[in-house]
Amino acid sequence: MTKMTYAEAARLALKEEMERDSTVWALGEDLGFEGGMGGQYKDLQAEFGIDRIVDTPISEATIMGAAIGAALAGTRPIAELRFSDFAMCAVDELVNQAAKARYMFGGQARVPMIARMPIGIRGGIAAQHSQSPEAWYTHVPGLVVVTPATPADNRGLLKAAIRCDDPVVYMEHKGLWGTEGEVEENDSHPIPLGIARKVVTGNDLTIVTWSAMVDIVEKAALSLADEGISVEVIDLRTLWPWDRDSVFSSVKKTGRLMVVHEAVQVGGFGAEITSEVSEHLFSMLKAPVKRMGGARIPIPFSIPLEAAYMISKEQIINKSKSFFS
Amino acid sequence: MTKMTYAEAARLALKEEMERDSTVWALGEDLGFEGGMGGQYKDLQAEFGIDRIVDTPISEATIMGAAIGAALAGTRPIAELRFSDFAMCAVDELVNQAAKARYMFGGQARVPMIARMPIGIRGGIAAQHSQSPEAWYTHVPGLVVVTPATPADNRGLLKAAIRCDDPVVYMEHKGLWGTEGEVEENDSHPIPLGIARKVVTGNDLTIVTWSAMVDIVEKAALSLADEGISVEVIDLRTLWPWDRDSVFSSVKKTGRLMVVHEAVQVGGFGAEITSEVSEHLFSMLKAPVKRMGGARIPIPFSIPLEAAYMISKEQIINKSKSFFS
Amino acid sequence: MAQVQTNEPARIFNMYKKMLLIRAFEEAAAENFHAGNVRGSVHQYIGEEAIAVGICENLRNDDLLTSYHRGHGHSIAKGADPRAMMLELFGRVGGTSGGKGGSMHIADFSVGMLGANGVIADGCTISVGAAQAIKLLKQDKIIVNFIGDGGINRGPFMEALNWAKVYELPVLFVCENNQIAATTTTKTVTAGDGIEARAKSYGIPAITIDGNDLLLVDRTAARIVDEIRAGSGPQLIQAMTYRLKGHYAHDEALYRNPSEVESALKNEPMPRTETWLKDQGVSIEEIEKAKDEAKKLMANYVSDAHEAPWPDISDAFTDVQDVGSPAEGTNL
Amino acid sequence: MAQVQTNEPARIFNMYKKMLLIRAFEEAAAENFHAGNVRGSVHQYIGEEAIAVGICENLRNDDLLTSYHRGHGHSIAKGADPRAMMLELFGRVGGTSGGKGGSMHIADFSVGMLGANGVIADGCTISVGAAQAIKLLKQDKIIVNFIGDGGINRGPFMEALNWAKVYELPVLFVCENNQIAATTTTKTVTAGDGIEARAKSYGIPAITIDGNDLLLVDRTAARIVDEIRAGSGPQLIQAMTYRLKGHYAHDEALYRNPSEVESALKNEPMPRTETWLKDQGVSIEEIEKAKDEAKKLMANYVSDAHEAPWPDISDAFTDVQDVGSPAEGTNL
Ligand SMILES: Cc1ncc(C[n+]2csc(CCOP(=O)(O)OP(=O)(O)O)c2C)c(N)n1
Ligand SMILES: Cc1ncc(C[n+]2csc(CCOP(=O)(O)OP(=O)(O)O)c2C)c(N)n1
Ligand SMILES: [Mg+2]
Ligand SMILES: [Mg+2]
Repeated sequence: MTKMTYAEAARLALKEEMERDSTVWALGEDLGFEGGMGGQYKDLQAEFGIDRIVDTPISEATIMGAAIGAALAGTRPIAELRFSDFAMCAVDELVNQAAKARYMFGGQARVPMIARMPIGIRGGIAAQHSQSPEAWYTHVPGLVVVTPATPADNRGLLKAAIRCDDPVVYMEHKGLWGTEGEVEENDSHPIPLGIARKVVTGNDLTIVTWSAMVDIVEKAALSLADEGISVEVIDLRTLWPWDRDSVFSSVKKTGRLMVVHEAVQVGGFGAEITSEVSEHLFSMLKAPVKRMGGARIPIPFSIPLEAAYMISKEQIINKSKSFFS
Repeated sequence: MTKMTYAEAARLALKEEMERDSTVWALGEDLGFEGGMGGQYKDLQAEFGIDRIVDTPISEATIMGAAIGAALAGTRPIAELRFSDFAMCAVDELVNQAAKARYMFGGQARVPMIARMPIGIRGGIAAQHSQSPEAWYTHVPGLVVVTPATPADNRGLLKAAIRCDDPVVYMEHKGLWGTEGEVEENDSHPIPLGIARKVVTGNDLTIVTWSAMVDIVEKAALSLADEGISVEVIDLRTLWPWDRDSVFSSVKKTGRLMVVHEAVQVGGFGAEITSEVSEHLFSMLKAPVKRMGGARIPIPFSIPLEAAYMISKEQIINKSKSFFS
Repeated sequence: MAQVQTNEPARIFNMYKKMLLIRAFEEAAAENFHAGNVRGSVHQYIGEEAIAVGICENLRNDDLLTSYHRGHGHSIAKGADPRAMMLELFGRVGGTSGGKGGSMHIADFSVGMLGANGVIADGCTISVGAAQAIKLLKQDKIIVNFIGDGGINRGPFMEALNWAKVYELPVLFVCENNQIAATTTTKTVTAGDGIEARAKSYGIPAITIDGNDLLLVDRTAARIVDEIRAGSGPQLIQAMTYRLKGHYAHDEALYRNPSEVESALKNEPMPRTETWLKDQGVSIEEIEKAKDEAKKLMANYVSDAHEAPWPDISDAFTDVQDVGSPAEGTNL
Repeated sequence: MAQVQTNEPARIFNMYKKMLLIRAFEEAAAENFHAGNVRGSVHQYIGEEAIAVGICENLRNDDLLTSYHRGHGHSIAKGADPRAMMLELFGRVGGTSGGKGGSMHIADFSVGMLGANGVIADGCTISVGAAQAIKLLKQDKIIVNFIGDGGINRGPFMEALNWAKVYELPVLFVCENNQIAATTTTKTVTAGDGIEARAKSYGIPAITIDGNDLLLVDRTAARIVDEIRAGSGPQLIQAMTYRLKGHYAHDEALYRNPSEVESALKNEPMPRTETWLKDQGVSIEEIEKAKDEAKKLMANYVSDAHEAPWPDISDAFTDVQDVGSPAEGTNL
């Protein structure tokens, strides 16, 4: 085990996969010198050359479109979009081309690519740099959606995403780049897509969450344990496919479900989970399902306003307690 | 009352609003001669001139972006995108600019525009021309989302959308252009945004739906009535804001809820409604909430495959009956 | 006219036969659209055949090609099987994409035809990426991207021009300028001197030619494809042509002056190629026989298509993605 | 240098004072960024001040302007109140947008400044639409769109060029070519002869000038703004300049050769303008006094910003939209 940051773990995964498979490459703005927003490409250009870590013009539609073409033509590109907000400049390419090529060409084509687009709030970068649109991509047939929460997961899931033969929307969280965690350096296995991680085991309430909220929910669960409420915390890790079995078996045990995500609550992916659980585990529910997501407002700039959008440990604790009062 | 088609009703609404307010105008491809995909702009260019019904280059990003600029500068543009699929070429402009300008400029700006983007399947136009991504826009703070189901609604809601001071994603259904209905020609009032329409009154089951599914659900409800199941059908009309009061009071009465939509079920807006009802009306539910939406596949071309995606009256009847068995 | 090589008439005659095949395909497609056998949209390539055939004559099977909504001609010219294409238009088993794509998504990866496209200009960005893969894999293939004159105003195309030149990619852009985009005369919505000037502003060599002159297209492509394969970087050909039919099969094109169409008919590539062949000694009988054969072949394909089975409903749920259950939420 | 009018030195001196204000603002912004008082990103306009000031000198209050991420200079030059801007950067009540937008979304609609923008080139399409509104409303305003040299490779900008010319709109595009985009030397990712050639390929008159020469920018803008207001249609100015600081305040720009920065310092607009003013008889004392004043003013604004109240949490839920409850799902 080694300690490394979320960004370093991603960098390690990419490096390993690039060494393993010469068709793996990445393209995006400022990957060379800058090494990516979080350093997740740091020094890789020096190692693999400018044809495999490609600095591009500011042309998001083409970053995405070129990745699709390159995938169709036999390589495994990683399209780096820097912010999921900017990836919206290339939504057409992602949704109308990458997601559909395999299907609409009747299986002739495969699109083994990654659309890498960090999500989330990172302190004052405001409305156009802080969004978490993961729910959109769960709604698009053909796309896999991954939202790693820890350094170890960012290594293992990125490796799985690179090896996946279908397009993967890979959403790191900007606020996590610098967080540290244990990573098993010698185990270079990918983490299978679609398998959740049980963060905390508990009996009274299941909280399903992902990305940067995992850590906050975990802390809330530990506090709640002190107060005698035993919370099971599930980090979904991938939103499509989502680990229905793990969630369902946890809710069967606890009888209570809350989903917590940073994204706007209305139309968020939390609704899919609470909706499915409500439909299929109705008779086992001891209390109504609950969601905690962001208000339906653009992310504001000013500190207190941004804080008003975010979900705190205390709010999670309070809402969790409300299940039992 | 006059009979007119869904497209004619929309055309009438636009004509009336353009006569009433000289700052209302429309821009898009082929609006002049073609008069829009469904004839919804027919002959309006002859009447209002090429500066108010503007034929544009094939530049979706600029159709949307220009509408935003024109709205900021004191006019009320309607950006016609032809297909919600193509509107994805302009998602950045819609989401990062139109939806956020008012907020991120602290109320200095208003963006009174319409992003008009028909949805849905219309027989063999396949993966890139048949999508129904309305759920996406409900998830975006700042946007209003409208999905008219009838000619009368397409008149009244379009008028409301044109008069709305915030950006409206206006999603007609391509399959409805030619459907006829009664329209009160002399009543030129807009239909307020956010108010659902009760299509059928019933006591046993509430079905919430919108757009082209309304008609099919209505027919299913009539058949079910013959079999002694009394279904209340609610056409949501606008998805944001959605008429929570109407839905909640109906479910309080019936104790049962199903949401039906053509869009892909996973991550669809149905989840928001069933999720909210499950959370807030838990103790009043006589049965678990259910959803019916599309499979998570791109829309296939071939007749039997496309049919396999679509929701039929019979399927609605069967699933409705399953509430009572 | 360039110096005629010994085998030239035979070669051109073969190309002409491909043009006949395309025309027969398009006529059959439209006919079956009107008869209700083919659904969706059918964009006919009638009048533009010399471009696809002249370009693709100079490509290898492993060279790549991307197209736009008007993609039947490019597919046939690149070597796709028109029978499988007809089955695709009918939505049947045996279609190039098993009936899942239809006309607007026609593709045959076995001959490097990476797909028509329902979204204008999206093939352009895909092409530059495919070209990057070609370079990365150290292949000596090239890719041809066809685009309409209306499509040149979409941003992604312009980004792709810049991109192709920045990385000196082996891409040949072919702009088929039929002077119209749906119902809009493109010069009314296209500023400046058009695509040739635009390409040059990115440092991309560009040339405008008569796209209805098969021999000229062939000759131009021969030179440019060679140059690109030899590492010239991207180039662009603007091929002037005319869309003889409506935008799609259900468009009667009433917005056009009939006299314009009439004069275009005089300039269309089929008779022009015929005249050349006759001048080279190909007999009228041979030509008529070729025409008949194309039509008969197509009639056979159409009847095959009628008889081919419909896909099984379960096919709707395959080829989506390896992980996750696409049937979640299905109404089956 | 053009013939100097009687009041010319006074006018230029006023412009110079605006440049000083911008520089002082940017220095204060960066300082307070490093001190933790300003969050997010701060893109300094240092070294490029002559462009914004020279262009905006020739605009009316009701003319419009759109900017990009490096938007402080454009805002101040257009007449926005730097005090309110500083409050905005601090996220306080009284900020231009009440603290909701911050640096990247700085805007002052009261002076026609329609916003900086966090998404590159999105201001371009917004500008052409605003120009269409101007025409529809039969106003005699114009709009200026500023864009960076990196931004010219985004499709929407190129679409906007075409669009502006098709409708002959009153837009002045100003490309501020500081030769770099974040850490990337733009000539390495920009094919061809750059923006001037591209604009011309759309039939848009374009000119390249030294953007650090205040008088030249002013003179060029005076002519072109007049022409556009008189109906010339869109035009483009490429103003060559140099970004003296990092991409944003937290970038030390270690990817640059120090000697390049050193030589750029010799060419930067402040001393050049000073030299001219001195040549015209403006005293060193007057110049030093102006510098001091700008700094003092800014120090006052900063202390005002420190003292200004934070917005109330309830402000997070206003200005969203008229219908629907934004607080649905709130955690308040
Ligand atoms: C992004 C996008 N916008 C609009 C359309 C609708 N559309 C289909 S074909 C067409 C005209 C295309 O003209 P051109 O590129 O000249 O090709 P042609 O049809 O003349 O061959 C339009 C506007 C589309 N398919 N994709
Ligand atoms: C669409 C989009 N892509 C990427 C970015 C990230 N980004 C911000 S500034 C910048 C460089 C811009 O360079 P240039 O246009 O030359 O302006 P400058 O910073 O030099 O003033 C980049 C890539 C962005 N803001 N928007
Ligand atoms: Mg055309
Ligand atoms: Mg720059």
